[in-house]
Amino acid sequence: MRTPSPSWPSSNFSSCASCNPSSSGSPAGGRCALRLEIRSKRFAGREVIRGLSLAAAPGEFLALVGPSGCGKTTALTIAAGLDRDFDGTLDFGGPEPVLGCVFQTPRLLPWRTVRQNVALVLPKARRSDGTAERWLAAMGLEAVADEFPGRLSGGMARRVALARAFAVEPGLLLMDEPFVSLDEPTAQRMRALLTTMLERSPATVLFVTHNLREAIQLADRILVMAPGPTRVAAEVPLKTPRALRDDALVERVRAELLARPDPAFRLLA
Amino acid sequence: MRTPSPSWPSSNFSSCASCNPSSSGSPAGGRCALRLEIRSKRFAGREVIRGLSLAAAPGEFLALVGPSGCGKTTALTIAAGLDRDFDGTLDFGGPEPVLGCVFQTPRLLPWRTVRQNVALVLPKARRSDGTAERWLAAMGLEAVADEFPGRLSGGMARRVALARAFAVEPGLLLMDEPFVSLDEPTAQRMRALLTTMLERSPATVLFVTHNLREAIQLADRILVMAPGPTRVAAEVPLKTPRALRDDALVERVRAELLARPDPAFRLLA
Amino acid sequence: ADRPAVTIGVLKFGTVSWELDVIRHHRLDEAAGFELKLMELASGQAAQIALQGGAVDMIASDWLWVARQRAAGADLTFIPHSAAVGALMVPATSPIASVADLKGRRIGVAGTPIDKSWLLLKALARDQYALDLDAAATPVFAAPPLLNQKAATGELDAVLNFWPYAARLQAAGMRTVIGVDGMMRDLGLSAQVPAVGFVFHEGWARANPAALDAFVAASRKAKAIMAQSDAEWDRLRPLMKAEDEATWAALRDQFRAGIPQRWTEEEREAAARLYGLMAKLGGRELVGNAMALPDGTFWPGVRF
Amino acid sequence: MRWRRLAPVLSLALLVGLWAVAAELAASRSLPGPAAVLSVLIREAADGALFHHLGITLARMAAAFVIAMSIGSALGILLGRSATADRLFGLWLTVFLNIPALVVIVLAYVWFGLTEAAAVGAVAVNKIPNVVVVLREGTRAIDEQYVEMARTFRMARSDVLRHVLLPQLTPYFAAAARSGLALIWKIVLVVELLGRSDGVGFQIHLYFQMFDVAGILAYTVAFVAVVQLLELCVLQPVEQRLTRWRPVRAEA
Amino acid sequence: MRWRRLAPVLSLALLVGLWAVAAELAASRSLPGPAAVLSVLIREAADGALFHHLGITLARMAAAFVIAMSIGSALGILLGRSATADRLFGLWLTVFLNIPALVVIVLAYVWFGLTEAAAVGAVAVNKIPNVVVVLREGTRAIDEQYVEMARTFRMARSDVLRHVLLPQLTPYFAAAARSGLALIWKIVLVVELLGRSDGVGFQIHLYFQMFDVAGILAYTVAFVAVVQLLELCVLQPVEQRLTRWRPVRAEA
Ligand SMILES: Nc1ncnc2c1ncn2[C@@H]1O[C@H](COP(=O)(O)OP(=O)(O)OP(=O)(O)O)[C@@H](O)[C@H]1O
Ligand SMILES: Nc1ncnc2c1ncn2[C@@H]1O[C@H](COP(=O)(O)OP(=O)(O)OP(=O)(O)O)[C@@H](O)[C@H]1O
Ligand SMILES: [Mg+2]
Ligand SMILES: [Mg+2]
Repeated sequence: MRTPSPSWPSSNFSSCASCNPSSSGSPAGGRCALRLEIRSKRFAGREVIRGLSLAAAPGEFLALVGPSGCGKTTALTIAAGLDRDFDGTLDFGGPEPVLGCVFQTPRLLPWRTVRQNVALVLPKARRSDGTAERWLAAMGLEAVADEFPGRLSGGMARRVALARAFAVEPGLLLMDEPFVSLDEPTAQRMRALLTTMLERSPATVLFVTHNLREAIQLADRILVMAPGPTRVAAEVPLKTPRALRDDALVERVRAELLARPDPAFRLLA
Repeated sequence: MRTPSPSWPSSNFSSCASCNPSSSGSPAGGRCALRLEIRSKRFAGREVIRGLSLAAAPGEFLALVGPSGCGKTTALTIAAGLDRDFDGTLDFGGPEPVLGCVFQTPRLLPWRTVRQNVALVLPKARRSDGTAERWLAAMGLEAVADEFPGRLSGGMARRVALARAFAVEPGLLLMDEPFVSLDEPTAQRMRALLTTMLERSPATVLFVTHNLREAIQLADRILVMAPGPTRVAAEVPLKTPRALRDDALVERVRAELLARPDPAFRLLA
Repeated sequence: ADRPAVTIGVLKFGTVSWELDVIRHHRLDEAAGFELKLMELASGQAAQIALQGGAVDMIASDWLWVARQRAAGADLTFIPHSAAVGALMVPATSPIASVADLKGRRIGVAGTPIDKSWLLLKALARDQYALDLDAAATPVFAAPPLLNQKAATGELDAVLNFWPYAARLQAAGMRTVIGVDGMMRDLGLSAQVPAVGFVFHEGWARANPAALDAFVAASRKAKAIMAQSDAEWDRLRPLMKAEDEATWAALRDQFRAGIPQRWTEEEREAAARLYGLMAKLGGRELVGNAMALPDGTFWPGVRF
Repeated sequence: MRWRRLAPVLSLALLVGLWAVAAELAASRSLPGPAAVLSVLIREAADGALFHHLGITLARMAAAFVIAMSIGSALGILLGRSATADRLFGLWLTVFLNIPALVVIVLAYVWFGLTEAAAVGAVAVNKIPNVVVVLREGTRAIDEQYVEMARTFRMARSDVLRHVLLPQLTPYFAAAARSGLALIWKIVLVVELLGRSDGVGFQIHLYFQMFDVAGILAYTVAFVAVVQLLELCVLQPVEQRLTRWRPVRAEA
Repeated sequence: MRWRRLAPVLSLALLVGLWAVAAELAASRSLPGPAAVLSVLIREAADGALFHHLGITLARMAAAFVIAMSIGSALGILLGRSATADRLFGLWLTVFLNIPALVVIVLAYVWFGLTEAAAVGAVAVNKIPNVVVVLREGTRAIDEQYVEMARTFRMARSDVLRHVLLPQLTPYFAAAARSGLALIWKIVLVVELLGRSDGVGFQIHLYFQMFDVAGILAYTVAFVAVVQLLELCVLQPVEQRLTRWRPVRAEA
């Protein structure tokens, strides 16, 4: 069963090249940075994903939203190449990109300091050139660089995980609800950081969130997932340049989406 | 150094007895269900809390909001009686209440099934009387009752943690960002469940959240925490009955709070 | 300086090491034209392993062991060292006067149920008193030092131990009910059969006949000194580890009594008969598949 | 699936094959081949000696094992959880861990007589410090977040032990049990050698006196077979059941 | 703080006191008191025998320990991570775990002569399966979420081993090292008994033949002192450093 791919009502936001920092053309055309086809994924017999098809252009930012337990994390795990036990294909239209990943939980090594947690995922040459420290400082964590993760608050650990994913300068960035358990100002700072980083070194992003406002603020395209076995139930391209998306716009788009007649959108709020 | 306890500008919401399901009087008067005074709390010499004073009337719902890493979880841990290594006092104005707790991470025992995770915190007599199953069903988890937690999605694990805390019928309920990583409709259902539960068996609630809308929707009083070393920087009583707080009201109060001149509120968005 | 070397694996403080010390002290090896080298080891098993592993030329062991090894294909052979044997000891005040009184008693036995002395004692009890000691008494098998300790505390009614340990018990005031030599006599084995000897590979003996002869000569000279000189035993004191004067004297006397006087065809035949008896009593567990004494168990080159 | 069932057979065949080759090459009485050992095994089994001695040794081991595991793990958990107890008795542990088996066995026999109880006790005393060390290490590594959860919900002490602590100690129990069985076996051999009149250790000693390695190996093989049976029918199924919750991992 | 420094002293005093009382009550040559043992210790130390034998035994132990720990942990981690390897060699492990020490020692001596290498090798072979069992158990219990993280970031194999796997195995290494030291000590005693002319095992056995328990205990005490020193100066500081990251836990 494949997503019926309806032709979406053309958005009322104007399209702009700067939304796609790599600007190698429109998301639809060009070489695909990520093409993931999951015909079926099962856990112990139970089907979790059926007919999921994801394609992201280089530098495209895809936001996945969908009900709890539908299979978003599973899809991300497959995209990361961690789980090969599925029926389908994964390719990057070229050599494997450098991967950055923010897992649903921070997954910091408890026995390594915060600094080491960031440095260890870097290539050997870059481990002590200040990259880790720079990213930690950007996250407001310079004071705890030598602490062990067990001594951090939930939000601090999450920011270390963000620093780790950003520090590798990923070509493909997988983020599973990266900004939860952060207070709103901090979360906003993190989003701004992400945007800046993407502008400087463009990456294809797969971004899972339950926060529709966040998705609208950041994504080039929002994929609404169906309840399990999941697939893409609806797709929303967002064409306004990210820089022009202010609170009012976000609220307006959100209201517009929630009002759509398609049943997929009823699962959003 | 103690919180200066300024007299707050009287709120423009009307007071209503039904906000306090136990209704043993106004929150300010009567026997205190929770009185926590933390003159100072240090970790390895670093002061994390200074002059924090919390008092909740029986059945009162306190929401704590504040910047990441300020000390909210630490305060909750102390309130739970887990950490006695602080300078200050904790009392319940009577015998110790039954405690329910939703930790910042789900903390399910990975080697026990979902059902057992809920049942094991119950008194022996109630472990197999269907309580666990009822709460799991309420969370939409009846299908995974016999799974191990490692096989759940992040949101599902969180709901199990909620079921566990609700199942004990707590007199004091501690919740540390309980509704993160849930999609909005599920989170709303969980909030409704919490409200219903509190109506049926009233409990004093200490509720940490980064979601100001959620705090406005649920709390009797919002405590705005200062950045570390933390204390209560500002307090907002909410007098509209919970049932009457619709989206529009929540947005209105939120805007009103964010517009306040007090610097504490600038940390909210 | 070009004297051939003979390396012997011995128990430090063991009875054999006394004799070897006499050889070295009086330079009897030099006189006989060989060089005696010692490898000190902590147990009899260590010595056996050393011989099998080629680390030593010669060790001290009993000929039953040699016979069985030969039966299994090893080319080991034996020359006598000592005929001293163990004894059945009881406390001075014990009512046990003869083997017949062992009925219902706890008997400590050094080693295992196929220990030679125990088999002889059982045979004797059966032949002369119609007593099945396995059933009628309670044998307790344990390590020799442990048994001596138990005898002292009275936990055992009688102890059948190897001679150096029996000598200690005697010195401590215990009484001999019967010695193993007495058992053999009572069973009709007249000649004195040396139980312990020097054991070596036939191949080594053939390759080093001069060294072997020289060693035998030196050994006999040493024994002669030990038989006559009390002063020599005074010198040996530190090696003997005797707790007191009485033990020292008992060890000396028993060692002297055990010096083999003859090693002729007669003794060898007696040994063969004893082996036959053992094979009957101990069965395959003791002697392996050879029911008769294998040829060559006793090195033919040495007799006196 | 087929591979799974085939592997152990292949493994056994390979081991026996290597043994046969080594024996052939050594061509020495000190390493008899599988055939020679098997024939001794059959002979000993036929006259009942094998079952008699093996049975007795296994009974002693079972008793010592149960005693050592229960006392050892109780002490190990205690020392692991209480820094005070550890500071007070850490030294004792080092002492008891390093008293030579010989000393314990001799003292046991001297004090308690040449009895079954002394033998089993001596074996247990030799093993207990080992269990303590392993479980103390495990207890120190326990994840506190679950203990905190249990304390928050005021779970009973016995429930905390059963549902929070013990499940985390499973691998340590498994390690202590497996290496413990082997250690107890090795010590029971010495115990039987020094003061018992039956059992495999006694029997092996007899063979050793005769330098009959085939006899020693026959008893070794019989014992190993029993342990492997235990491994397949008890240890592995139990362990698998207790660690069912672990995520299935792709072969690395 | 004061209590912390006092506890070990108190602990030692208590142990020696109990020993003295027990010896007094037993009033037997089979349990000499601390004073008697100390006088033997001083005598042996004065004539240099103590240091000679202890030094040799410690050198043998050190060699065997290093060999056993490195080979054993490599195999243990391999068997723990690869189900195939485990299926193929699990049986071998049971076999080698349960071969009586005696057999290995005799074969080593008979094959390789009564050499230092044979002695050390025999001890190592006795200990390796033990290390394998403990580390296999530990490796099976490894938390996969960190391994997944490392794989996602394409960390090098050596880095995964060093930063992800080994830190989780620390308690297993500690358990294997502590119980391993004790086991190696016990086996080295047998090895020295069966084929060396020096070392503590040799010496202890001589004393046993004389039933001189004071002599045996003197050497035991000397060895235990060395181990306790090692414990205090090496094992504990290293372990503390490696587990610094664990949350400090309030006394339960
Ligand atoms: N290792 C596993 N074994 C068995 N089932 C699993 C496993 N991992 C996930 N599942 C199941 O797969 C489904 C999808 O899980 P997944 O974690 O992908 O959900 P999700 O969309 O990320 O949800 P959430 O928003 O709650 O994180 C769930 O029903 C879950 O129970
Ligand atoms: N065990 C510990 N050891 C040392 N420092 C700690 C420990 N636990 C917490 N801290 C420190 O205490 C401060 C407060 O932590 P806490 O977890 O209470 O923050 P929080 O308000 O809950 O933050 P968040 O919203 O991110 O969860 C942080 O700076 C943290 O680094
Ligand atoms: Mg998820
Ligand atoms: Mg927190």
